[in-house]
Amino acid sequence: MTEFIHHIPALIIVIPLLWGFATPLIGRLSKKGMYAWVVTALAITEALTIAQIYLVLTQGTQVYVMGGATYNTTIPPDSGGIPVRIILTVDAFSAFMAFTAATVTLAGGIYSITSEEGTSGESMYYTLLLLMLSGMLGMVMTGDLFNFFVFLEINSLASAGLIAYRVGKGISVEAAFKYAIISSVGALIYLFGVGILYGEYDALNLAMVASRMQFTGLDKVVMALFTVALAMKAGSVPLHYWVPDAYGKAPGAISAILVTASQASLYALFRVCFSLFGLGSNTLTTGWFLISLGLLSMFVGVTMALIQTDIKRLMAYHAISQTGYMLLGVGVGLATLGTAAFSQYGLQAMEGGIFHIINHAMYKGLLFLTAGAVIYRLGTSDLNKMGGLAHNMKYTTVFFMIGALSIAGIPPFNGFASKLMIYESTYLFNPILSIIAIVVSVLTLASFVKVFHSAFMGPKLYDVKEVPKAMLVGMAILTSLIILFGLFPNIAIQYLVGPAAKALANQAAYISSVMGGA
Amino acid sequence: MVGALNTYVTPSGFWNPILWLIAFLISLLLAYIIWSRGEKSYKKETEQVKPFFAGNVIESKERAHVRAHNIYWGFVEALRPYYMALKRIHTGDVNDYVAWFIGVTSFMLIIYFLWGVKP
Amino acid sequence: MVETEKKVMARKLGRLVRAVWIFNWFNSCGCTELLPVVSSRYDMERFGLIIVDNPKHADCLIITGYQTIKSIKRVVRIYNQMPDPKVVMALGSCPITGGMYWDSYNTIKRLSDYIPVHMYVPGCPPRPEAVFQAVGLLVEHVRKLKEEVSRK
Amino acid sequence: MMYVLLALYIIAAPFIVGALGILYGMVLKGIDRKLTARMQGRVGPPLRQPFYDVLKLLEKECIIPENAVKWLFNAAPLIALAASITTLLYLPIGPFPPLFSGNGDLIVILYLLEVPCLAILAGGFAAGSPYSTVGSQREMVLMISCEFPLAAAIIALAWKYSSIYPGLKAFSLTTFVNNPIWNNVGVLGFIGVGILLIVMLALSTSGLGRLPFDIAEAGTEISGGMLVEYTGRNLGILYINDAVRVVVFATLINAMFFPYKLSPLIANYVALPLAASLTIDFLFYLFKVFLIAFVTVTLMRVAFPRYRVDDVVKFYWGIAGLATLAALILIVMDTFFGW
Amino acid sequence: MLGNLPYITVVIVAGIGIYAMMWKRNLIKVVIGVSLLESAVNLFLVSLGYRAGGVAPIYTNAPSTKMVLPTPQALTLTSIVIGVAVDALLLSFCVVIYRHYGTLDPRKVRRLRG
Repeated sequence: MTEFIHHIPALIIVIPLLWGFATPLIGRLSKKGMYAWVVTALAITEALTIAQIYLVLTQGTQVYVMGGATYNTTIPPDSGGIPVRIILTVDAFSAFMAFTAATVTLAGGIYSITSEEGTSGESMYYTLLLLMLSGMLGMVMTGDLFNFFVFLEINSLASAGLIAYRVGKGISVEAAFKYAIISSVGALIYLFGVGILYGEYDALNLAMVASRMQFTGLDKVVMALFTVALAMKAGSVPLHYWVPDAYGKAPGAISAILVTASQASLYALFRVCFSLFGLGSNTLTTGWFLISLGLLSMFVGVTMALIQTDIKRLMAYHAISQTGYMLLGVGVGLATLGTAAFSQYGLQAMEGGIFHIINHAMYKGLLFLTAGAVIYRLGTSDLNKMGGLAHNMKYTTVFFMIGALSIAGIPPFNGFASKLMIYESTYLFNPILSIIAIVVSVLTLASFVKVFHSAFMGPKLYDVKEVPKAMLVGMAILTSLIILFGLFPNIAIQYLVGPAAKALANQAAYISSVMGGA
Repeated sequence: MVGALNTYVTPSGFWNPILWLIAFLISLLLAYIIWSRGEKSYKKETEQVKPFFAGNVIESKERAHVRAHNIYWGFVEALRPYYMALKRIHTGDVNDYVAWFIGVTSFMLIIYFLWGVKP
Repeated sequence: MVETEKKVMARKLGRLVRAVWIFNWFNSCGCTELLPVVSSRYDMERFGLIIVDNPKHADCLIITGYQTIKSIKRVVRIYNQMPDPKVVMALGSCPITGGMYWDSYNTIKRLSDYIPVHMYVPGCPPRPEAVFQAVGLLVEHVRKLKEEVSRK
Repeated sequence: MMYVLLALYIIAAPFIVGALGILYGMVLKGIDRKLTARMQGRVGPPLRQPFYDVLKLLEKECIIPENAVKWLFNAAPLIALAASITTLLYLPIGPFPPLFSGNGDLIVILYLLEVPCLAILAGGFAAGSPYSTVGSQREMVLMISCEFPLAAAIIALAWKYSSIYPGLKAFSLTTFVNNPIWNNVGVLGFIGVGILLIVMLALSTSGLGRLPFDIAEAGTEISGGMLVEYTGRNLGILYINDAVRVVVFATLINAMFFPYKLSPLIANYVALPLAASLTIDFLFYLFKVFLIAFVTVTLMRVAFPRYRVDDVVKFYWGIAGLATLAALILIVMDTFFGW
Repeated sequence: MLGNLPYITVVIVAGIGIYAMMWKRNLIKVVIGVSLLESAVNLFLVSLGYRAGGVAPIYTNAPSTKMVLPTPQALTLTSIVIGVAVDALLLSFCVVIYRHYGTLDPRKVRRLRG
């Protein structure tokens, strides 16, 4: 049994990959069998990520060498101190991100069992879904720069295919086209940076390159290429134009999972800023880069969301503005890295930002699922054509209210816990930051009140039934996590978020976990 | 139970969700006590339940539902120039997407060249 | 009325009288004389009477002046929309007998054909004191009702 | 044993604070209507009038409109009143520290000020009538507009405290009460905090939805706005909630700007037993709350006509917003240059 | 000058690719721009591993002379495969867009905006 435990990082990536490609075969046998097949795959991945979090908390960073003599000989004896193979380094932060991705995909998978029932090409849908999950998990857990590029491309291609899955008179194909173009351009610019780093330091492993980094002129070019390409993939404002198109036109559960896909790129942006360049680079500049991205994303995202009339496009703009919160929180942590202020409020700001990642994944996933439920019943996603759904879609209304209240940061729910941490630590760095953050949280509340009014309130215009059971189960999973993190933020901080923030801030530990042998 | 009661401490504040929820439920109970002393009955199917529309009748349920297309007229009106600029920027044209990306990359190249690394 | 119903009505009206919220339907000459009722000289608020802007909050519907065929439809609808212990006060001679428009083709002559009117205040237009006397009669009626109930 | 005491304390606290909030709120409402009448040369209703109003409202029928979402329509007033009472738990009542002093700070209070408006707003939407929907939309615009100066004022004060007393928790109200802002601020800071005080007074008028900014229940334009469809006991609860919110806003401003006590002054003339000084402080607190309520509600109601919707946003995001940012800059300069 | 000739060609090809993506008014030309940028990056990766006078890094009965670095060639292989997949996907999107929109002009293919 102990042997199996060491292979968990690899299993987490491989299970969705293999299980995904086997789905069409099972689909040919029996529809029910395929559903069970997909849900077991997602459930196993979820269980493995939870086991991985437990392992990382107890035994520290997990390292797994692909094809090495034993699972953790990062530096083979004859290689003269260079980690040769692809190494998965899973520290607390990446285990945390893997858990977020697996949970939302599990909820999305269960949700899409009924929402995609009887539609064309259903088995391919699940293959792409599992492929997307393995891409995300690979991006989050790999310690190798080029390997990250490969998983990034897997994820982008799979999600582009999924966005265009319901052609919908060509509009979702246009959205998928724009998404695919801009994400492949970003990935190529990232690959260009990887090439420069390989040319300079003759190594591809992130820890190896970080230990050899001398911050030459070329490294500044690489910093620019990496940070901008990954900021674009994470959906921050000056480069956010693909987000409303892609999330707005993706089928039901896919936009919920796309949120975690862009959060995996956000993880990569933080990993690059903290572990690759760390204290050598002028953390004030990179910190202020993240903070200004955060402020722009927050304000522009929410003001654009106020005037939208399409329900999913409105929620997509909110995904951008909530990403702004994470960038703001972690940006303040980065800006104060290494100074005395870091221990006073920098680490808490990072904890707030990272806690916001999982909170956002939960309630944004829930909101996209409720929007999918409304579209599943009404067929239209235009807010002006909806009305009075609360009369007979009771559960969806309650789920939507919980999601809307937690995204607006109303006390008992989880949005408030992480926003409180962000407000009360970033204002020490600069008071303007948290003033804008509080104003943006009310504007978020305003736009969700708009959706709540036009979709659910008002007289009964349509006699629609409640959505089928599986969709409700998918939403219930996310709601229970929202309420759990809302009422017990201390437990989430102590076990999930605290170690993740410390692991991210501590570059030396990351390098020594790979370079320092076992 | 005690484990749940520890407050969630931030650098300059604190917050305890469980206590908040208990206090909220008890004040909800207080409000319900006052509320329950009131009159419950009302005439169900009469004219009484129709929405007040200054004495007129609303022809159909369709018209009774106020649409949301310009729900925040006041806010958008006050920030009129900002919103005009924002609408112009979001063109939806693939070329502009790539142009923005290249523009921001070159801008960041300059920024990093100037202050990228600690001297 | 059955014994308990009278006791309930006495309690409700007793409470209503000390805080009457008025929804006014001033739509003709009657209202010009009634402005001083609200203003500082006669000040109806000292008896707890305030003007409310929709029937669902109101207890007393004050109708002044003649009602045309079109407007009576709205008056009936507004009367029905008022929550229960409600009082209707018809001011001026037009709602009583049609007033000086007694022979016109489009005004309605007697208001009580359409909605139950509890108090008539004659006068064309009625003076503010007449309005206060009407409210006083209502208070008197409630006091008598209470005594009767408490004696039993 | 300690848990039983704690449980009792937690259960009793909302009732004590709720009773105080409701009773004193209604008395303040009565005084407010009396003073408004007197300022307009009228005699004005008796002081007990709000109690009569609520008793009458509890007697009337409680109509639930046909288009309404029944459960939300009835729940909204209850949640609004419950949230207002919970806010009082986190505010210092006169000499006593907040009953939940270690468990909630200024940001919690900031959001708890939003929850009643949000509940009534949801109730307004749930009623499904055109007037109530338009009223609720306007209330949301009001909430957006008055959030920016409110957040800026709170953050400016908290930033000031965090720079003077790094050890203390800058957002907790006990820090605000223990060391009043006025006597550890230089000249520039004094002007800045003065501006913040004026902005907070203007904000409490719009937070309570009183005349110059009552675009949400504009009587003449949309005949009762959000509260159109509410009748009987629902309206009674909303009436009480409105009364409690006056006390909440006045206590917040009192705690932030005037946390002074009367008993130390009297103590150096005549020896005061503890009970006497506490009652004197409590009465002084009640008087301060009345003063603030008078300025923010009665004066504004008598002096100003109603604003248009976009003027409200322009006022709060324009004038009041810039004023708070100027005050923030003044406070920052005051800390760094120490004038 | 001769030494970094490949790097100059990389910059030129990348420039042309970016130009095509930003100014060309036909979606297929934009896709060509993407593949141009992709081939520029591949050229850059390969030219990184060049050793003067080295032979192809094939270890089976290889001559004893110097070899060119093997890893960048492995990277380029994967990147080419990914490039093929990306281009196939983008071109199939163009086909569907043309069938539904009737045009390939980015200025017209933008129903999603604002």
